[in-house]
Amino acid sequence: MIEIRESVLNPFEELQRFQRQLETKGKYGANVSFVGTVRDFNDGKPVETMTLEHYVGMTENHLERIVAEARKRWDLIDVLIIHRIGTLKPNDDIVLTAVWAAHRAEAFEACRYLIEELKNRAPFWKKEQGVGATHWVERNN
Amino acid sequence: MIEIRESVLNPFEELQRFQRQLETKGKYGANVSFVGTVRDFNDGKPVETMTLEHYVGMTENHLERIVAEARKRWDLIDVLIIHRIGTLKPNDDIVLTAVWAAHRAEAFEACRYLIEELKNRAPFWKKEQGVGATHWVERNN
Amino acid sequence: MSIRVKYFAALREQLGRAEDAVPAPQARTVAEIWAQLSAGRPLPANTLVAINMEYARLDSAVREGDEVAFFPPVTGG
Amino acid sequence: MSIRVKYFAALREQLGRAEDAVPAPQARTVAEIWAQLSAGRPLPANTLVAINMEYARLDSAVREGDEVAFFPPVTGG
Repeated sequence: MIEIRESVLNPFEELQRFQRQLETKGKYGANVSFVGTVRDFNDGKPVETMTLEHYVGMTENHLERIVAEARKRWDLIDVLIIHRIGTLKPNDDIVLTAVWAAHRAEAFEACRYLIEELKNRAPFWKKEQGVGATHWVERNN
Repeated sequence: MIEIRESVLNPFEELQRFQRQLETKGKYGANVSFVGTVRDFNDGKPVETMTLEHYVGMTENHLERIVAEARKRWDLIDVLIIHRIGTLKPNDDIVLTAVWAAHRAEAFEACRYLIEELKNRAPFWKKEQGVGATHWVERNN
Repeated sequence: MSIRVKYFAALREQLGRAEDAVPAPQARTVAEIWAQLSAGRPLPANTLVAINMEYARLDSAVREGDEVAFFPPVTGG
Repeated sequence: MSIRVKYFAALREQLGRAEDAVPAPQARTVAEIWAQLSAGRPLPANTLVAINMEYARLDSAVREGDEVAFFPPVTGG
């Protein structure tokens, strides 16, 4: 499942809710999850708020494609991606990527693939507001 | 934090509880978690229950050492390992390893290291009970 | 029918607008569309372009009804 | 003071006991302790050994007061 949302993301509640409704109980032996969180300091600058913009439509298309590529490359049971947009503060969670699989190797590799490809290709942009200064983040590292 | 327990493990509730009490809010940008779950089929045999035995004392020592090694190798903010013992059923969660770090590369690598080393070195043993047949799992794969 | 043009993030702020519309026959490539709409402003280095929500190149052909987008390197996740 | 010996998992079940105690002077290496306690039963292939909760080898020396453990390959996680 892929979701882009403006409301607060509680990744562990989402994981629990999503896993409870899986109809594949007993089939998966491994879940790997990544959560990305706003830090209070980035590139040597203090961060007070962060604003996330995205290209509606293109983002969804690319996330769906990334999930399809991961499913083709690894034997996965289920995948969950949630990404926030709008205004966030330090310690707010930005993104969750999670993979359920029979075994841990594919779960680790696919979860890493999802977040790396999301960062490389999904059209989101971060703007950081510090003490009196605002700048667009220029590149992902 | 390292815990070995006989009671039910709800990994996502544990992650939420643990993260809430972290005093490093705003410092971590990445959390990677691995959850291992009992499958209903293993090595071609149906599994009805699984029993986990461990060597009290040696297990704790080795888990602490694995965490210390990971902290030496990567710049980590916090680590959580919970492992169940006793009797489990398919879909029960066996183990949780989780890492909080500033950046995702170290979180992914350290989380994978924790579970691989746990599987290689921590003295736990699994016995699987199927339909009328019981066997000790002979090796981790 | 015309070509719809979108700008995102820093590029949207620099231009002071999020969208343009160009009559179709006046442009043939993404680069020509930029030239037509930017009043001589050079395209910032590293700008990415998309046609109909697919990554494209500056020399990619644009057709009537297409949606063209210009944006800085993506920084999600 | 004696040496305490522990068995785990399949090995514990095969021997029908979880622990033994050996008077210290009678044995010097892990292999000798096994020979003394196993009534001629060969040590199963792949058996792991520990002295005082540290992995050790069959020829590792054992001292008074040590805890020696024999167990199959570990399968946690």
